Amino acid sequence: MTLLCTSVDDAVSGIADGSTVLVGGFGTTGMPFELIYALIRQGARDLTVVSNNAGNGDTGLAALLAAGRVRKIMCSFPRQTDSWVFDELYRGGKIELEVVPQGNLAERMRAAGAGIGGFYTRTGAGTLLAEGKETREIDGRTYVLESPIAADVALISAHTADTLGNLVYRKTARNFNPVMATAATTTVVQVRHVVEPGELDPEAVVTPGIYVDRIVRVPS
Amino acid sequence: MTLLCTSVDDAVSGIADGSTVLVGGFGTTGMPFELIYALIRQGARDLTVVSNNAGNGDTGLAALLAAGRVRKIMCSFPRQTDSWVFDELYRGGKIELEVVPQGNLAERMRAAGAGIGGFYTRTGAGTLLAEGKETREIDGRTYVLESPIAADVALISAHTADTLGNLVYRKTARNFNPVMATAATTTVVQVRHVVEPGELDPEAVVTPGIYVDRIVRVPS
Amino acid sequence: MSAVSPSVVEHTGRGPLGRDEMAQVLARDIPRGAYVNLGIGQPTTVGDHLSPESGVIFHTENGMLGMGPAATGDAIDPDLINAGKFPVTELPGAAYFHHADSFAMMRGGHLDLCVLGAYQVSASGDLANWHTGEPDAIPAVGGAMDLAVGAKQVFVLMSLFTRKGEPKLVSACTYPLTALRCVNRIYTDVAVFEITGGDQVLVRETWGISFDELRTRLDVPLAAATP
Amino acid sequence: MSAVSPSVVEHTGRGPLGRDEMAQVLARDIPRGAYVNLGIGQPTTVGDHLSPESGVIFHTENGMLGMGPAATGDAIDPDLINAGKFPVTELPGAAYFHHADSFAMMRGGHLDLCVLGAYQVSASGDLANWHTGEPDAIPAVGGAMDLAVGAKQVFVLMSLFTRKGEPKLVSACTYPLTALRCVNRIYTDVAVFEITGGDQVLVRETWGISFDELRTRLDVPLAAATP
Repeated sequence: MTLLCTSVDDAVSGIADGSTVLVGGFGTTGMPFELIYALIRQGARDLTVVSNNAGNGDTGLAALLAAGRVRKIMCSFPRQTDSWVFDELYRGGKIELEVVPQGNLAERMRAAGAGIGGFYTRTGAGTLLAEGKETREIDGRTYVLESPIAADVALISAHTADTLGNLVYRKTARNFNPVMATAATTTVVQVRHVVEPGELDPEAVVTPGIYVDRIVRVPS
Repeated sequence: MTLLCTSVDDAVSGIADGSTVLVGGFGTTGMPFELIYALIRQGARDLTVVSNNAGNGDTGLAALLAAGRVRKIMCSFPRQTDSWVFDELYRGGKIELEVVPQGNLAERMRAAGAGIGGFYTRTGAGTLLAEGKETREIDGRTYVLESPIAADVALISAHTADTLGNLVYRKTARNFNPVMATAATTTVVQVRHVVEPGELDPEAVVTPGIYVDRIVRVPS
Repeated sequence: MSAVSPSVVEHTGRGPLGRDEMAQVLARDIPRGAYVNLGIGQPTTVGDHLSPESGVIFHTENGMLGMGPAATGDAIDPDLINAGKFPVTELPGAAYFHHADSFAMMRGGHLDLCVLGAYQVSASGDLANWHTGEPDAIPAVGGAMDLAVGAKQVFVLMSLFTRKGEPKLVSACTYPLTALRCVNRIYTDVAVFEITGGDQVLVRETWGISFDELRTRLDVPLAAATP
Repeated sequence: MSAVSPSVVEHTGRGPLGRDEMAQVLARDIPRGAYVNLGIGQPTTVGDHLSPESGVIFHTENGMLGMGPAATGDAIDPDLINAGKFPVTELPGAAYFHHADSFAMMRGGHLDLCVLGAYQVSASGDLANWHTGEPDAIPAVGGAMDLAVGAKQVFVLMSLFTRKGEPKLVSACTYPLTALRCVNRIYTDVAVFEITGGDQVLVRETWGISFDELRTRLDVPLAAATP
């Protein structure tokens, strides 16, 4: 059952210290800013965060890093022109980094959501990022065994939800949000609009409500 | 590049004897009947067919089986009240059957389309359908290694295509069609309507045109 | 700790439940708002005993959440069927998806509950429901193995005895298995069982048979459930 | 067999190509109607040299096919960006999808071509473009490894020599690898190369340098390509 929350603070309640938290978005597009600020207020620490980037500027995920709440980050592209918060923490040895090829990041979360125990991919074979990982020759090519990334919580953003939790997104703000919704025990979504069941086109729903635990509307 | 064909016979041209052919549909819903009849006229034989069922009544896939063109069928649910064509061929030793759990059928085709060399699933562990397959304990549970199902051709149906090959489906006629579109070297689609690029909602496209090689409109 | 003692509710004054009553008893135990998949055949009838007010949302593995009741008359749409290939309807808030997404949902542990028929269930929860094992049988598994391993809870709906009087709740299945240790509860015409993973199968309720008589007819260690 | 002999087109009368000219030379070789992913940085500029009439359809790994040119002014939409996180536009016939679907498309071999920058490429087509290997560098791979193994063809766009004059087409990469044996062609400021998987790298065209001089400056066996 999907719960419609009246505040972002309600929406992030109960997130425990030490949780693994998926944070949607690609750069700042599709990032659930208001949920991240609520998580900062909520106070959970020692978090492992999975997100494509390691924060931009001083906002959103960067603010969570700056608040000292993140022990480890798993991402594909930490280094950016505006990733100074992460850069300083990393160079100071204050945050652990696991660089994951972007496709593996997405597929490993999909695996967690889909009950796949592990999968073989060519991505990374023969590179530093496959060091120590099991490999297998399949049809003459080398594949690397990758494991699911399951999380305690996903914080994502969408464009519109119905009250059953069905979600649609807008343009490239979709990005990691739908796959993250499938991979977490508790999925929390900030949306710009909430409508009644029947108002979304059933053919166009991207995330069915079964994946959504809490919704909160934020001003757009 | 997607080719708009003027006849179903053009659409199935060049399918070679011995091909592996994915056939969309769940029962008769979403089944590409006209493409199957064109394939019968085209004459390719010794086919391996992958489809959820093994034909219903005397139409569609059942007609292809009755024409003696299919050497082997991979499906999840061959036995139905109206599967008499298959039943007789099978009992007469005239067709090979590989029963695949429905989720493995879908996931193995997805793997082929997604570049996954193999994956571990709990489905089938400890059963006849996993006999002889590699298994692995992951977090205390037994998983079975399953391999991709890649095909030469997919024959599928959709509701509407634009001329770039973007597809939308209708209700549960969607079923296996989108995943089959990703798993074949050549994907052939019969549609009820063809529209210009820009007429489909980009947020609601289910199969992007990159997966579609040939489109043909059939009367609805 | 609860002070409630284990006990079996025995409805001995009446005969075994009819097929419709069995479905009704099971439906009563489906939590409000649950996401549920009903297997083909008798399990499908459980839906007839759940009102819209239950908030239960039905999944059908051929690609839909928010499936409504069977379609009749003009509402029949050949593009809208359930897993048993019968015409159904769409409720407000429905969503369609393709087969790979549908089975990812099932296998990823997102469905709260599935209801399946069975040839046999073992005391440890092994399920046999896809293949008689007879040499001339044509095997057909459909989505049963995926549901059995994937749903958070698996409820079986079946008669407790075959027409020949052989029990279908057994110490070990003799039919080919669907999945190991997956069944949580068994709803039958004469009793409701809980499988706990321990040595004993728990009995919650009986109809037309006493708990003691049930014990004599099954080769499985039974105990009373805590209500 | 074709009767055309191997030969190198030498544009010795002029200097090396500028960055824009390099992109133009590469763009000329993209087949009509191809599905193409342009890597971030210089590869993105290749799009400026392809007209809508080319039928080329651009993929961006953050979830879109049918990406149009950069957005400016009122057309800028924060929800519509490319892989380099710059605002872009949508063309008629576009489609959006999520990251797992986008990378399934890339890794499953559906893109006809990707264009990537590089630190080094080896004679056998090994690519190094994600990590300098310096101890204080923060590694960031993005989608480079997925594109390199997944696209049907990989074109590299880079200057042939570093600022210090060291060749970037090498017998074996010294930088950390992105993927093994994945590059098909290299478009540089002074020459275009084809990697065939054989012992020799083929040269198609040179600018401001002769084929003979190129041979002396690279520690890689070169041969003339068949035009």
